[in-house]
Amino acid sequence: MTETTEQPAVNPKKLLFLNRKAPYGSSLPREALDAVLMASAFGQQVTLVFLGDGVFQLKTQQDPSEIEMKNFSKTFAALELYGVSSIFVEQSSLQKRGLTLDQLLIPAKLIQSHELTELLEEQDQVMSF
Amino acid sequence: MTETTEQPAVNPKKLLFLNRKAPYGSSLPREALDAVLMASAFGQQVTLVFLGDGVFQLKTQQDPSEIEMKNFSKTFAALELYGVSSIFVEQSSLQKRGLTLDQLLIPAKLIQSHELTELLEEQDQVMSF
Amino acid sequence: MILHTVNRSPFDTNCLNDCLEMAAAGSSIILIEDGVYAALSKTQFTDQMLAALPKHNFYVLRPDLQARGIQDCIIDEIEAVDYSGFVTLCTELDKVVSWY
Amino acid sequence: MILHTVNRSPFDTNCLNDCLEMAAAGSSIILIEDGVYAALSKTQFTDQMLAALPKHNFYVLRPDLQARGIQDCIIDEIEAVDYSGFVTLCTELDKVVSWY
Amino acid sequence: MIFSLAVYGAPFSCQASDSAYQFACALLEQGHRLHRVFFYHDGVYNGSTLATPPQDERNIPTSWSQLAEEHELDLVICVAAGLRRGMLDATEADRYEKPAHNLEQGFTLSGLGQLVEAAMISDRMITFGN
Amino acid sequence: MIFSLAVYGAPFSCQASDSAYQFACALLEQGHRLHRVFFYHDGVYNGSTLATPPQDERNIPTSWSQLAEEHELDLVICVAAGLRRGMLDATEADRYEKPAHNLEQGFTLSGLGQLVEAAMISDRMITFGN
Repeated sequence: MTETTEQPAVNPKKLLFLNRKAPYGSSLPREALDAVLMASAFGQQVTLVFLGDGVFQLKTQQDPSEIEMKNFSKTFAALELYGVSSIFVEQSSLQKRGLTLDQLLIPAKLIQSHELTELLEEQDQVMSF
Repeated sequence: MTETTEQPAVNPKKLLFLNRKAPYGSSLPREALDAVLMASAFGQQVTLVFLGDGVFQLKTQQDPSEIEMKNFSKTFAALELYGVSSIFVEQSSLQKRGLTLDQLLIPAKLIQSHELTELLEEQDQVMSF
Repeated sequence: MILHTVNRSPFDTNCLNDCLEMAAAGSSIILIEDGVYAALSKTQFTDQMLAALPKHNFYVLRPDLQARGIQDCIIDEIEAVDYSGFVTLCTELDKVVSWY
Repeated sequence: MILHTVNRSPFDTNCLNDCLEMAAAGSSIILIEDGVYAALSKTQFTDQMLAALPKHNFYVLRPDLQARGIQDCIIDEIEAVDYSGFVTLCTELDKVVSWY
Repeated sequence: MIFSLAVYGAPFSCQASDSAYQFACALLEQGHRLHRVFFYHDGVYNGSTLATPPQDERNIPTSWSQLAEEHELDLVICVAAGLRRGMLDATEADRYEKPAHNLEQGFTLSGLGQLVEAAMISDRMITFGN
Repeated sequence: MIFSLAVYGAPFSCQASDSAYQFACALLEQGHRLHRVFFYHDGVYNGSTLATPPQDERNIPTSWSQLAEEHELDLVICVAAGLRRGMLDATEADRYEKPAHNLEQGFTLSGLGQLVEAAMISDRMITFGN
């Protein structure tokens, strides 16, 4: 095993991470977040989007201690340290689930679906989780 | 490993197998069928129900050779040999998917949702797949 | 009567809808894992839940609500239970049907 | 433009709906695995597909149709391709977004 | 009352294993009997002795194993589903000339008949799927 | 053109691994380059050398391994996701004092950086999820 955080000598790419799964029911959200932090450590232009049930990942007050899981939502705080500031939540996803921005644990920008359509087109790669 | 097909000395139970997943995308349908045959070999009163995308398991003309999978749909023919004759397909599931009984590879009885409700209540155990 | 368990988000799959369609009047339904999102009180799905409330006994698993940070956002009439309550429900009802 | 892949049944999840909502006009969508059921010509979902046909280029993976026995039941306007065609589509379009 | 559980989800990936484990603890605490836990489909991975989660996180196979020892539980992995997915005991590794085996203590490989028998014997059979 | 693939589904359980494998074969056939296949989430099980499917069925780990040998492919299993789920090479088994290792030939354990690097280096990154 070799974990290299050495940055390959290529220009930074625009990488968008598309998060669509609810937390705890699947470990994919947690694994997505690890990938996002790694991409940022590699100096890439990272964009993070929460769509559909993915918006539940950002709900405040998560506490999985009784089901003996780790509270991975605390790791979202690391995004700022890693300089990831391009964080979007799709508006209708949030609305359908009765959530508002002040119930989210990090500052995220609302994005309309047609804006997300454009954002996807601008990327070099889109990583779906 | 010991595979016992010896029948435990208890009265036969009414076991209903509820199949809701499409074939090939998941291996669960195939594993459900193995369980059904085993239950029948154990002399239980087996009922087999296909609901939702589960009805796709019975579609004729399946041929997964190009994706290098086994055509497990051929195993449905074994149901008759095993004496499993209580096989139901939920009507609205079939209808929503544009399928008719003559497109199914074994003779199955149509069942209305309210009849299925009753059928579930009559069982000793319901095994969901 | 049957205790139905539902573990998928109603926003993502038809799992709960299938269950509601097949569950007899008077049967019990417990929402677990991602199924607990169906208990939220202000969502697109809430009206469907409110319509189903008179027909079934609804329960929701508290540890799964807490994990997801939504224990304060659920429909009042849905009773939150812990694992011990879940087990008790299983014993009080005749059998359990899982929807996943 | 983007090539979107969808691998879930439209009867079971909102995967394809999410894709259709986000895919730009003129983008391409390939149905694979259980996603191929969306190509069926006589289903509850068919009208939605017909409505989306003018907006996107739809493809469906032939080996996955054949596995499921539905190669003769699909909407005419949806082009069936094999894996080689899938690869070619990936090269012709700028990037690939997976919906699962 | 006699319970049996069927677990179809992979540990560490979906919540089915966790839910089944918590449920098992709760029913034992109430004094009920747990006749068997049957692991099928991706649930077979619950029995991997090689699972190495970070030290501050739950180890699901070990948790099952400890619970089994305390309460003399029958933790059965479907042999056909397990073999396919690379879950082997020493006997199967030998039979198929595989270089290693990876079954956690307390788990056994056995046939699908054990699922059916559990459904026949138990008052309640609960499925934890994914 | 340079491709990389990300595989997140367990073999023998969902179709993601099969689709990725067929896609890999087709792109190589067309003369494209496959920079890396990265296995993450339940995809890590693709690398199990203990998988023992019936003889008349496909063996997914072996198929990957053979394809890797023919085309000198880089098959990378995320080390964190793999350790958690019990996918170990000899080094990791040693480090964590585990009784066995189970990595199929041709696979290597490495960090998540390899996923990011693949996304940076490749013209097309295709995700096969479940």
